[in-house]
Amino acid sequence: MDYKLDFSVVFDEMPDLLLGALATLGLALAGMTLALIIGILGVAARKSRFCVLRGLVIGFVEIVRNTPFLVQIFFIFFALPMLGLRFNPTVTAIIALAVNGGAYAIEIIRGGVDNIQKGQIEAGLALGLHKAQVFRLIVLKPALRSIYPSLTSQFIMLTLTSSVCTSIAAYELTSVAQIIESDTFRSFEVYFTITIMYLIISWMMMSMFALINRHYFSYPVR
Amino acid sequence: MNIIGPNEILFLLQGLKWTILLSAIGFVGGGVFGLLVALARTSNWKSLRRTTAGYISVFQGTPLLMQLFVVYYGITLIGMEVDAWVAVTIALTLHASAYLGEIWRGAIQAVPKGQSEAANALGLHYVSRTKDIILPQALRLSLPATVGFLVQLIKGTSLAAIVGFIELARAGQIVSNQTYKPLLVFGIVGAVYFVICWPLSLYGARLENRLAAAAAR
Amino acid sequence: MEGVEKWYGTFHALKSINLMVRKGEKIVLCGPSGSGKSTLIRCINHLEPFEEGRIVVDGTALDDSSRTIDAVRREVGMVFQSFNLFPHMTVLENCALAPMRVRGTKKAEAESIARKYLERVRIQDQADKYPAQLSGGQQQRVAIARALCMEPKAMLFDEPTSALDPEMVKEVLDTMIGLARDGMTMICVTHEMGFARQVADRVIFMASGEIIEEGEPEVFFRNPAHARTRAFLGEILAHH
Amino acid sequence: MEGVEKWYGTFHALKSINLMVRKGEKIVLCGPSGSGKSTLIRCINHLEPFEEGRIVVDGTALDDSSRTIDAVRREVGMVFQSFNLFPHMTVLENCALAPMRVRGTKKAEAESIARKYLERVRIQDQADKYPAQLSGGQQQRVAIARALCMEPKAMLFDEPTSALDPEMVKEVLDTMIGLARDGMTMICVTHEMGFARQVADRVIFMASGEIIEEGEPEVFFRNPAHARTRAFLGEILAHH
Amino acid sequence: ATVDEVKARGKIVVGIQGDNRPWGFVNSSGVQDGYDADIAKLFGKDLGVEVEFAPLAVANRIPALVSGKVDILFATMAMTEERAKSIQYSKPYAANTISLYGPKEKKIVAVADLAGLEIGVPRSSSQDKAVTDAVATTATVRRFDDDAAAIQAMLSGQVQAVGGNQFYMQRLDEAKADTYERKIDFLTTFNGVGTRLGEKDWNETVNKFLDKIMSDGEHAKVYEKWMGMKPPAFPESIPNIPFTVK
Ligand SMILES: Nc1ncnc2c1ncn2[C@@H]1O[C@H](COP(=O)(O)OP(=O)(O)OP(=O)(O)O)[C@@H](O)[C@H]1O
Ligand SMILES: Nc1ncnc2c1ncn2[C@@H]1O[C@H](COP(=O)(O)OP(=O)(O)OP(=O)(O)O)[C@@H](O)[C@H]1O
Ligand SMILES: [Mg+2]
Ligand SMILES: [Mg+2]
Repeated sequence: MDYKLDFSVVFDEMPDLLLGALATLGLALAGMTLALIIGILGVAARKSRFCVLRGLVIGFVEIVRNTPFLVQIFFIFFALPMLGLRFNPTVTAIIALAVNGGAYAIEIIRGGVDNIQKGQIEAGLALGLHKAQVFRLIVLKPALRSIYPSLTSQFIMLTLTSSVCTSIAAYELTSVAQIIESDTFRSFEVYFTITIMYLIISWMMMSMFALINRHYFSYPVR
Repeated sequence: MNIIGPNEILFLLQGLKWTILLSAIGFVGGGVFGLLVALARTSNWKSLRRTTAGYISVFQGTPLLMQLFVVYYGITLIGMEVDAWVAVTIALTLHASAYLGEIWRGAIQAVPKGQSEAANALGLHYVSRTKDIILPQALRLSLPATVGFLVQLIKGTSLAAIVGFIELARAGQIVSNQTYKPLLVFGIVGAVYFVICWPLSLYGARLENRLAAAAAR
Repeated sequence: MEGVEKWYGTFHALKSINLMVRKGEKIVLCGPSGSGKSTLIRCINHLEPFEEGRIVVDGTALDDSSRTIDAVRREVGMVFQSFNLFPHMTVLENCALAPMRVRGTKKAEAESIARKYLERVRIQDQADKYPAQLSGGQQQRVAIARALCMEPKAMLFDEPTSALDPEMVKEVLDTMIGLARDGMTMICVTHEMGFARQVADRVIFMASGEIIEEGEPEVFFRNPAHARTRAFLGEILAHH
Repeated sequence: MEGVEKWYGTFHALKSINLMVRKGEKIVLCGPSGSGKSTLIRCINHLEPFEEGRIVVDGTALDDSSRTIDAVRREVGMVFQSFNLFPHMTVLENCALAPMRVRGTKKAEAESIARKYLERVRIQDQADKYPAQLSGGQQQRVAIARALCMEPKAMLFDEPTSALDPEMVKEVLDTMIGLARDGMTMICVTHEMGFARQVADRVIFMASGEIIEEGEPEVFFRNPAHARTRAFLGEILAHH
Repeated sequence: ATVDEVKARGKIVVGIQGDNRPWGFVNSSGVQDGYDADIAKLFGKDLGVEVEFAPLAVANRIPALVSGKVDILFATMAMTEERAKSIQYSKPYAANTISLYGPKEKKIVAVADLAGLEIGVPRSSSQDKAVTDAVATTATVRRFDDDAAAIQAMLSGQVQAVGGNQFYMQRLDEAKADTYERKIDFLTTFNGVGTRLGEKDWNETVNKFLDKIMSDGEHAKVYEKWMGMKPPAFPESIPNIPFTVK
């Protein structure tokens, strides 16, 4: 067994890898943004008066949280076209990430909303605000602040999960890496390198989240 | 060949057997190493704490898929000869130990300080203090999160498909390709995962409520 | 307020309450814990629905339609025991919020209204701080200013001073006295008997969901008609 | 205990403390909150390390080696304000644990020791319950029994009754008085002056990390030398 | 391990495809089966050792051999110059035609017609290389994990054509009869047995074995069983792909 580590072939492909990393970042950010929106709307629906709507949200959350992402993305990519819903790999990836992240976001944000003191809501109502306004203006921000750490770590996991999108031939870091691997057969070097790149991506995400935290949630609490 | 008959179901069930086996192995391995990680993470020895913090941050900061690949291809480079499933086991163990280690670290630190002080004052040593006093309480506190992670791990084993393992997700893909009924097959596969994971999730949520109720008392 | 009845499940929280409050009148509600004081004033702006009876506020009869509820809430301000300021907004934003969102006032105008009432409760220099940076007394004064910004016709207070340290009670009571002097209609749950003596037109004593006794403060305090009232007064005066 | 000094960061928590406790002596430590009483007794069994000075317990000088720390902890029992019973073990298991793990006593023997001391604190019939099923006073008596099971030469108490409801204080104090009668060496942080009068050989008053005054209880209470002691005594006696 | 070590051990670990019917696949009773499996079993019999199969994903075949996870590859390895730099091929023992398949109603007769289409291929396969070389940047090549996914992608309409081997037609017909057809033949490739570079003992043993089964008719029997056709004539040499260790 004379296998010598040789990273040069990997570094030759660095520009492609960086583009792939950028694509991963794009998928992740798009997925996260949609997931946050799904999360907020989902919680609003979960708290609404209509029990059908509440049931749908609960069903959605439980199904998504208890099945693997790989199966979800296969389902969207290979199975939904049978129902006439066809999306290209990139769109499929974003939808899958949004759906997956959204289900977790609903659960997490709901926890935050439940922790808001009833008095806050009553104070809003007593001022004459409507229920929807109370949710949007008074409940949401403190709720998000209180669950911010778990939400962001869930989003980092989502970013890492995006590597699975290679299975439907979406363009992102892992798929770029696999093409390089199949050209060079330098499997270990390639995967080791992009593992480091993923690590850097998650560190970048963490600093981004910290920045957002400082910007939006920096109001003092007791 | 175009219908989903007993053969196909049997094939899926064989995949399921692997899914369960891989999950069990990952959970046991991750549990043992995770415990060490948690203890190291809460030790008095600063460099040990730092090292394990780094370990956790690396394994929580990279995709499980990459961990599978790197271990799969990397392990032979250090001169060991292993089967695919050993590599998958190692990768899942490393992955699970980082997550469980972090969960249990939190739980260990959530045990009131008075408990370890009382143990100290009684003259109990590190081993007895940890084994008899801290861990039983910490494990109880961490049970909901631990069950939650078990669900993640079961779902995570589906990635072993990508390194060629014929577990449930992969079996589903193969059957889908033989029967040309992806909607149905992925539906079934999803349902099987759901049937395994959902009771666990519910159990975890119930434990959490019970802990919250106990804490509120 | 006529024949109002309210149940929590099987618990009868308010028992045929009849109460007329005239414009500009100041009412102090007192009574033992659990007697239904909070429930009563929370029914007035429909924070709690009620099962029987009628509540008419400034000509609007409260039913369960959101139109009448909105109309009443716009005209009736409320101040809570636990302040309930919004922690993620500055003092100014707390005060300007409702005028902007409920009345549709422009931001600049809403803020000038807010500043006006912050000045009224003498806290204008804290306008850009967050609630967590204020003392309890200051927070409660902001809560009062916030309610005033809607320029309500009446104000409800639910034990506004009971969560405060003793040093801060006075600054809040002074603010409320000022408000009373300016002719605001007020219903106030409080055990501050000094305040009741000074401003109340009527003191109402509740127990077990019923109005037991009411009267002018001087009469009420000197010569309570009921044994329960006497027992209660004896107790709270002993604490001071 | 000679010239002990202790810092928390830049905060000087104990300032050259000198203290000699004879065998069988009962000491009561008192002083205002934050004066360093807890810190002092926690230094004795090295729950807190200290920076300067020497502590010698029964001939063993405490250094940072785990050998001397273990030796001291085996001989000195401690009872905390918040009981700190192990919630996942029965009362009996709580008591039998340390003899088994530290002294290597067999289980059966450890349990018979445990039963003996549970009887001593008159709680033998609760042996199979869990701590959460006991009242505060019972829990504290279990905590005392647990410490006694190691058959220590001395006992440290850190405000053993201050987390208890008034009705339960007496049962714990009675247990401690019994212990004192049997000749146990005790250092006790407490503000129960009745207890101090009854059992203490010496009362020590601390403030700002220093020992300000010490003396026999009668002298100490009747005739404190320092102004701070007088102020402090005046305050705690007023509360009772 | 060397040939002698394997003989001494009494067991050979064969890298094979796990889901590439009819070459190498795990049948519904969970046993490794297929053309490669049968040839490998003959090889094992020839050596007098037991055969253990290690099913590999397409992309893992070479790494598994190079890193020593398997002793030898009977893994539908098309012989390419590129790969010949990483592994040692034997003489060819099977042939494979790489073609483009697409829906009948779509007019595709030349490579130029592919412009703007999405074409599915299994990642790192010969189809991948053939299609990528042919279309360059005029079409989008979508690389899936394996044949199954590529075929599924076309059935789902996610790609408009797939690059496949001679068996794709049968599988496409099973799925949707009369819908798809073979459009363009890219090339015929030959499969060789893969061993590690420079390991002369393995290479010679395999070549001798292949000569034997081709002359005594065993090879043709297996070939017909799985391929449904007689074995073609195999070339004596292929440029830049040595069949023997020099
Ligand atoms: N949401 C609720 N569900 C059930 N019972 C309630 C609820 N809110 C209040 N109650 C009950 O209604 C009764 C009246 O409550 P209310 O808060 O009006 O009393 P209160 O006079 O304001 O007392 P306090 O002085 O303690 O504030 C109490 O016995 C209380 O237990
Ligand atoms: N871990 C710590 N870190 C920093 N400062 C501490 C720590 N523990 C105690 N202190 C400080 O040391 C001082 C003495 O604390 P100590 O607990 O000994 O006081 P005490 O006399 O027992 O008071 P109390 O009657 O409130 O229990 C206090 O000012 C406290 O703030
Ligand atoms: Mg109330
Ligand atoms: Mg203390």
